[in-house]
Amino acid sequence: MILVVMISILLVAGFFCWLLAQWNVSMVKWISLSAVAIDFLLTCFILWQHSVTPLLNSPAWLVEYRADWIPSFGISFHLAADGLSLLLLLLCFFLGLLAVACSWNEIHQRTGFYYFNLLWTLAGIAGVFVALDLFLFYFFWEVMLVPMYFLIAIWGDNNRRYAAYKFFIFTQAGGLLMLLAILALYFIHGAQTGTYSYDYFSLLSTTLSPTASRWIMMGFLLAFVIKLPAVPFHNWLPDAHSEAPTAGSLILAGLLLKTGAYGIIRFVVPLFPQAAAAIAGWAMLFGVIGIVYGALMAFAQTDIKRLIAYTSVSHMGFVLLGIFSFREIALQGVVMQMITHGISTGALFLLAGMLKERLHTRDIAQMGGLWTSMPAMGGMALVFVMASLGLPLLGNFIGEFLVLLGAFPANGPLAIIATLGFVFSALYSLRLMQRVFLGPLTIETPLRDLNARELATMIALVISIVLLGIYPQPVLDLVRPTVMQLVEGASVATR
Amino acid sequence: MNNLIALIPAFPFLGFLLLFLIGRQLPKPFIAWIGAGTVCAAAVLVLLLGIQFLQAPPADGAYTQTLWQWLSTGHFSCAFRFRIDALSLVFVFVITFVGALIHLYSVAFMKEDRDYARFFASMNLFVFAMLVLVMADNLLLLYLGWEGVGLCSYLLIGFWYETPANCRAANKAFYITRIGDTAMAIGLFLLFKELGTLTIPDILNASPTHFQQGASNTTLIALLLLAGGMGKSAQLPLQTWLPDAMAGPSPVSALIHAATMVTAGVYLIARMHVVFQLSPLAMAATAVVGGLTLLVAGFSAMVQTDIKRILAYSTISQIGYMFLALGVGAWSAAIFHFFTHAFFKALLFLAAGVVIESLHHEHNIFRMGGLKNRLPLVFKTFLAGAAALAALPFVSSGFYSKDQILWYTWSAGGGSPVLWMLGISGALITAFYTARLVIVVFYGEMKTPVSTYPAKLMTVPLVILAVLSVVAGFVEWPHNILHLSLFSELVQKVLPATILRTGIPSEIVFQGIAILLTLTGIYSGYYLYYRNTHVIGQWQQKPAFVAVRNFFFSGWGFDRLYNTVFVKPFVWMTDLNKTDFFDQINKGLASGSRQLNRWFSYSQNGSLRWYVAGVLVGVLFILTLQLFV
Amino acid sequence: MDGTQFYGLLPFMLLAIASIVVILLIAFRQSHTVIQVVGFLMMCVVIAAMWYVRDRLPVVITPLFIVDGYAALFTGLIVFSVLIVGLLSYIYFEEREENPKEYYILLFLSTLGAAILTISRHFISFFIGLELLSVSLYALIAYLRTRNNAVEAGIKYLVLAAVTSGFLLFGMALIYMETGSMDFTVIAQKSDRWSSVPFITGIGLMVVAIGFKLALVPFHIWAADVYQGAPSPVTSFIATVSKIGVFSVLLRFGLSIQLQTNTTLLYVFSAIAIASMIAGNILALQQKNIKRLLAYSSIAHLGYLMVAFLPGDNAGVEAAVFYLLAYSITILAAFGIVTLLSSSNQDAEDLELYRGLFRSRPVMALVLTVAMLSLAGIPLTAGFIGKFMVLTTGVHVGLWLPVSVLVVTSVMGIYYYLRIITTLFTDAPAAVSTGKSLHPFFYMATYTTLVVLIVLLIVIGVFPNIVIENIRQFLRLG
Amino acid sequence: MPFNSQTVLIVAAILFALGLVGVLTRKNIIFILISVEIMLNAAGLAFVAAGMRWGQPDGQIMFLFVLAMAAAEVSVGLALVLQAHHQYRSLDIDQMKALKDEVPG
Amino acid sequence: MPVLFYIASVVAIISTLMVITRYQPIHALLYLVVSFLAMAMIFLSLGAPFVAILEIILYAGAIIVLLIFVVMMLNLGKDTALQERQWLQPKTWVGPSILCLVLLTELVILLFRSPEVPMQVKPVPMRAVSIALYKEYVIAVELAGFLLMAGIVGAAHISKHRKKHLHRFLQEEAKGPQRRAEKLTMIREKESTEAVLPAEKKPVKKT
Repeated sequence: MILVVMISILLVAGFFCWLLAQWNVSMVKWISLSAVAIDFLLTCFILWQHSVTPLLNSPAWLVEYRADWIPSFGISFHLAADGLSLLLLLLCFFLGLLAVACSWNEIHQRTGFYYFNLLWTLAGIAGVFVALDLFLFYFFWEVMLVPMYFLIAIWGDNNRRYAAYKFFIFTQAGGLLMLLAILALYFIHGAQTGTYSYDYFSLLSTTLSPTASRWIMMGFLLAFVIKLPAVPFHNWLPDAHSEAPTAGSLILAGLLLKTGAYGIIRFVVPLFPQAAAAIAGWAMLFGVIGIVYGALMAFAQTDIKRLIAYTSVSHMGFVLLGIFSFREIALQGVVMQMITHGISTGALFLLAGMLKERLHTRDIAQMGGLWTSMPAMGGMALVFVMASLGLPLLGNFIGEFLVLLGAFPANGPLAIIATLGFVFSALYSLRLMQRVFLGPLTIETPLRDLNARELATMIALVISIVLLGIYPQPVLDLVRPTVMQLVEGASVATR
Repeated sequence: MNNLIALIPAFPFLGFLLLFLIGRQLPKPFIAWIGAGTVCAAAVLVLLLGIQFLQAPPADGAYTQTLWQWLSTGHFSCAFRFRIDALSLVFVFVITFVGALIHLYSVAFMKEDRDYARFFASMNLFVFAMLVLVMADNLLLLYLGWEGVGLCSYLLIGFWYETPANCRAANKAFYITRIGDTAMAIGLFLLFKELGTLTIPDILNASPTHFQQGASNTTLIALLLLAGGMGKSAQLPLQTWLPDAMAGPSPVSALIHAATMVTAGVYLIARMHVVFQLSPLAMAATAVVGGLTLLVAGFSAMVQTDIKRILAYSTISQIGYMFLALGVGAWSAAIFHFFTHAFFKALLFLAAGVVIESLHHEHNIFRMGGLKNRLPLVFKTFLAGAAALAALPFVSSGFYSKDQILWYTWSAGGGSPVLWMLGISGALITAFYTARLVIVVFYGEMKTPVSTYPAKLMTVPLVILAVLSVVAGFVEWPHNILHLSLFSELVQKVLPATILRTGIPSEIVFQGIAILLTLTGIYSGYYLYYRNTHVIGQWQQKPAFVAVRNFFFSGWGFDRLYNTVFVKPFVWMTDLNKTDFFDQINKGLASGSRQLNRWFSYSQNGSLRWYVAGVLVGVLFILTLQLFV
Repeated sequence: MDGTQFYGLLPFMLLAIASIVVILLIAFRQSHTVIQVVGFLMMCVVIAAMWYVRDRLPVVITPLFIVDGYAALFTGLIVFSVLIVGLLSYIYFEEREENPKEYYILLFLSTLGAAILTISRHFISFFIGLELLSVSLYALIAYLRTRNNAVEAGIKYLVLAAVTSGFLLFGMALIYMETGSMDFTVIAQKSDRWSSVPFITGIGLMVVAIGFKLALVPFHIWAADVYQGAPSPVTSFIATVSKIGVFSVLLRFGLSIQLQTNTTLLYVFSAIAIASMIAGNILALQQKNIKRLLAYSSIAHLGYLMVAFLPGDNAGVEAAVFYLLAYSITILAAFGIVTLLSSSNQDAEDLELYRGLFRSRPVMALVLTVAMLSLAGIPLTAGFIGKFMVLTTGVHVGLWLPVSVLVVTSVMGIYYYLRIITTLFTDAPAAVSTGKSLHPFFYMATYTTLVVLIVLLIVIGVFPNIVIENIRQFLRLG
Repeated sequence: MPFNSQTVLIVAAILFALGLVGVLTRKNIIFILISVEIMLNAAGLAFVAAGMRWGQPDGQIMFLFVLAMAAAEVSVGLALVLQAHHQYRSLDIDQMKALKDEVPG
Repeated sequence: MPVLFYIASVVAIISTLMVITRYQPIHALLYLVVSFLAMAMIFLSLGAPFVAILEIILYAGAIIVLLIFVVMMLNLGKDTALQERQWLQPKTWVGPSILCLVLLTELVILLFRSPEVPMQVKPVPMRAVSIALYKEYVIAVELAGFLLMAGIVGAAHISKHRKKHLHRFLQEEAKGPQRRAEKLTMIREKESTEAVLPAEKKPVKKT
């Protein structure tokens, strides 16, 4: 029930924001902030509740809620959260808080509708992370698109419409293929057992012929790799990220991409272990291509948000590589990578947004030497640039290292090429740092350094990324049951 | 004491945190206190620890302290655990002690700088990272320190970031070391795949049973670790970053690019000696890399004109000696050379810093000269350092360490006459360029007036280091002269003793040759730059000489080579695909749809007759289908 | 005709009476408002009657009609749509030069035609219903005879409808020639029907007329022109009522003769469905006239609907009914906005007129946005559930090609729906300033209706179960 | 020379096709309407023939309805013709092309 | 009877061909009468006298008269014939005719795919037709009434026009040849103002 409450708080608050914006704009901000904050606290509460009892002994699914929705099709309103889901929920609400905070002064037009969209996007994402009915999952999967589309198309930059179309059409294409796959699975399962159901647990027991399994899995996988995104389906990302408002980029990079990874972990591998094992090599290859290609593209960019966007492509390559190595270590690394990438890239987008707010440009050729006027921002940027190039002590390193460590036994050559990503990530990261903050000062007008709100946001992010870097164990423990199940499933399949 | 070793890195880290968070608000004396004080505190701790270690060695040869479980997943487990054994102790001592001196020096040296806090924050972070590197109990933690020092090096090389060249140098340093780091990371993965652990004692224990002597995977791991070391220690072919790294402030060069960080590679190889020993090929490679590097860098050092670049090339060369020693199996000799080198090279850099500071930031040695009388203290200390660098017999620490290495390159298990030849010619070159440096800078006529004189806080560290440069070598004497081997006894608690080949000529012969060549080198420097300076001028008329000089001057053309082979194609390639050719596919789809739309729109031309024809075509389609299906 | 039959036909009689009542009202020179209100009430009475006779179903009136749950569903849908169309008509016609009164006669007559189609089980009733629908539509399309190219649209529609009716008749004649009966059930009993080539040819020729009415490719070319030329309420009528009626008779005919068991015909229908989905969506891509755009979109949507027709099973019928329901609500809402924005001398067709609507008229923009999202099949709207159900039926019987085309073309379709939505949100002073404030009550009523429609869309989208259960219940009746 | 059902259908088909040719080739709306009448008439013929084949009156009844429909159709059609003539001063169908897609550039 | 059928068929086909090839509308209509009469003969030969009579009365009578009336009212004469003559070049009619020929061929092939059934010419008595019409199909007859009503109401509405409007239009015409498109737009503008003014509404400013 608590999960339902969480999602509905966001939805209802979103509505209120829209309606109340006519009267009082600042109240809207507070409403949305408190709605996300309540959700954040609720998630913390659940986690705290379960940390009282040792996690390893408790059942995998910590919270569950189930109700009939469309019984005529066997569709139920089934929400449940295990460690992975809770973790991602935590990330979702954490970044949600930051998104609300960073929009505080950025958005002046249609504020109510803006926060409506923001909250509904968050609700959709939260729903994706906890939905255990495939239809419901698809439902949330699509629900988060529309508000996100609005966020880009209304409050975005100059080329926002193109970006918004592209984003929507790409993800929708994947989504519909997934819907087809879901339906196929539903009917195969129904024909086998006689009960037609979209429930995750019932569908888990479906036995599929190799061919059917391959096709159905491809439907799922395609939707997820588009969202992830893996090369060559990544083209929506640079456009969407660079044109979206700051909070939009933050949510896109920090959360939306994670839904793709989450989908692979939650659905593709458990539902189709054999088929997943069969294409593991290819998937890892695409992961590695993504790592290298994204890094090369990032290096070439001159638009700061585009650059950061391509780093996401590179980082998400690790996710693909890790998942399909089917090793516990690698999967733990994937989870770490998801969380830390959300934080670090989100932070970079926040910084890019702040730069844009001050300089009114995203072109790094017009920046330079900003450290002199904004040392605090420079320091923060340094932390996250270092995080994105995988410096130990910061969270991202743990993720990438574990992924590679786990992937190495699975496929040595690919893991080695992926490790070369370290070099490339250094190339683009330092280039970013140098072009923006170092070098001679090019901008004469005095620039304001971070204000208290911005500083608080950034410090929260720094603390979390460092904490994840030096003490990631709670995260690892939390997702261990999920990961173990996955690994066992995969090992049974490959045997 | 066991529970206090974590305090050693904790102090500098605390300093870093304070300075990073609130440094900009603090007055400069406060910053100085925090920055230098924390490192000094660490040094004191280390001294206490060292004394205890020597007096009552711990049972298992090491102090360990576990802070918390870092990572534990599957069968991979890693903790924040520090471990100090004899090898670490040497490094920790050098880092904290030399580090403390350099911090003190910096308090005065950086006084005028705007970013005082940032400087000390980075320096403290560096000390912390370096300590983590050498105190790490497992390779992951070591890697953390390893990357951490890389970061600090980057930050400090580019400390004066307004100058684009400095930033480029910083980036270059980071990129090139990152290549090595990546190789090392791959090595770690391979090691974990083989042994299932990254904890150093476990690796050392398990390796001999798990790996076979000379097996390919062992060699691979060792070579990858070597590559890591090569990057960080600026060995061939990854040496090009270090000369450029001199863009940073002199204390930085002294601490990071001479005394400590660049020797991390030596530490890593020494730490992983078991793995290396199992692979003769890797050992040979290490030796060859070291030998070649020391020559290549030495030749470059001979013709440089920038005082810091000379020292930088000499650093590369000296680390080459250490690698050479490691490669032939002279473990303790390598560490011993590190030990002495840290003092005299730090001294040289600090003194050079004073010289530069005094001469309006003049770097070119040929615009210096005659400083002997103007800066006597600096001259004396510099001379002490230079003597050690040139390995002046008996009165310098450098002599003892280098002599040992030269002897072992011939006589140790992995040694060979060829390697010895490399080493001995390096000794000649070293002596020559050291002499050239001292003579050109301190003798002759004065070309630039001295503007400022060093503060007390700067000279005191110089003096201490000068003393150490002389006396540090006395802890270890050649066997045939005085049987004193305090240092190698200490280090050999961890590292294996050097095994000598049989049937080696007497050591005295080698010592003689070495001394002779050193003196020859010094004399030729003296001859060419003091006695007969016109000889050089005559040579400079000859194109061949100029060409060779320019070749050496440019560091054997490595920069240009890398630029044409790697950098330019890379930039060209990425720039070519800046718009992402995958996007063309999507654009093609979109414009294809638009074109289709255009074609279809032609059918909607408003003519009723055409519409009826459309219906007719539909009917024909249906009927034809029935005809043929 | 006995009592049961009387009750069965009661709603249809009431529909017929409605048009006569309007004639009488005109004869007594009553005002537009009175006619409108009375017409509205009559339609409500029809729905009430349908509900009232629900328990007596199914009723068979040999040989022409059968009033069963299926017919009740479709008739209900038709009358519901007409209710909304009538409401839209008031504000549209009140301000125009034409005398709007005859309009209602024609409207109710064509509604009667569509309703007759839903209960037809015989070629004669099929034909009469279809022609009643068409002939009234000719006049309705050209109703504003002096402007908006109404005559052109009327002539185009008339000629094409007549030509295709010719094909229909010829096809029917062939079938009759082969089977000796025009009754669907009797035809179905001819066991050798599939071996008779003229029989299949006859169905093929009938498809021409049905395809024409449903605007399926390749009989679709008229759609955009007529949608554009006709008055907006009439356009919405064509888009909903006429299609519901024709589709219902197609479905009934198909189901009763088990059309789907014949491979050739299945090929024909699949090809038509696929071509419609592709052509409709492609044609709409860059269209700047919103009425034309909706015409193309309706071509595509009928293509989707054909996917539900292809399996020929119960699930398909359910899906089709649901889809038509969602589609009608959506289209009516969309045309409602077009009508509201139309000035007295120009229909609001140009997409440019909609720029910045979100600023100037947020409620309208919202309604249109939700309608577009529903057409695009985005969750939270009924359109999504409809598309989902259609996909479900398609996947269930393994119609992979049509289903994949459906998916691919829906993705394509998103582009132009989003284009409209984006236009609404673009910052620009809204060019539409009609300043109509003559009939606040009817405006408010229309507004309210549109909002209710949208709420309905969302409610059905989120809780489709109620609707689905009801559909099933009705289908179980007969 | 006996005749069978197919013969009649073929005559109907020929007339039908002729009507279609008329619709397709003529420019004048009146001619188009006439051609449509021919087509409907042809279809009616087919119905009557079919009814005759089975000896049923249904075919003829259908013909009646076709007739009714044709009458209604022609009346509305001619009204449109009148209106068109007033507006366009011509009955040229090719002048009625205002409703069409503007092909995007 | 077959002979009658064949003769009537040939006459019907030829006269229909003439209908669609005439330039003068009135000629075409006269041929149409012939065609309908021939059709009536076919019905007779098939044994459907009732329908044959209806064909003559309604088709050849009423509908043709309606058409002729319109042709006369609109004074369609030489101009129309000229227009048709210029239009009906081979290039305009060959294509559609070939298409129709293909259609016809396909239809014929398909029709011949079923076994031949001889036509049993046994007249259905008029009485049977009437009984069926007013018993089984009585509702359809009623609906046919509605159908005709729709036709009448529609035709009545559409063919109405305002005198004033026509008058203005003719004035425009008198001003000399103008491009049709321009004229149309002007007319429309007029109409809109006219449409508003009589209803005593203030003129809406054009947007």
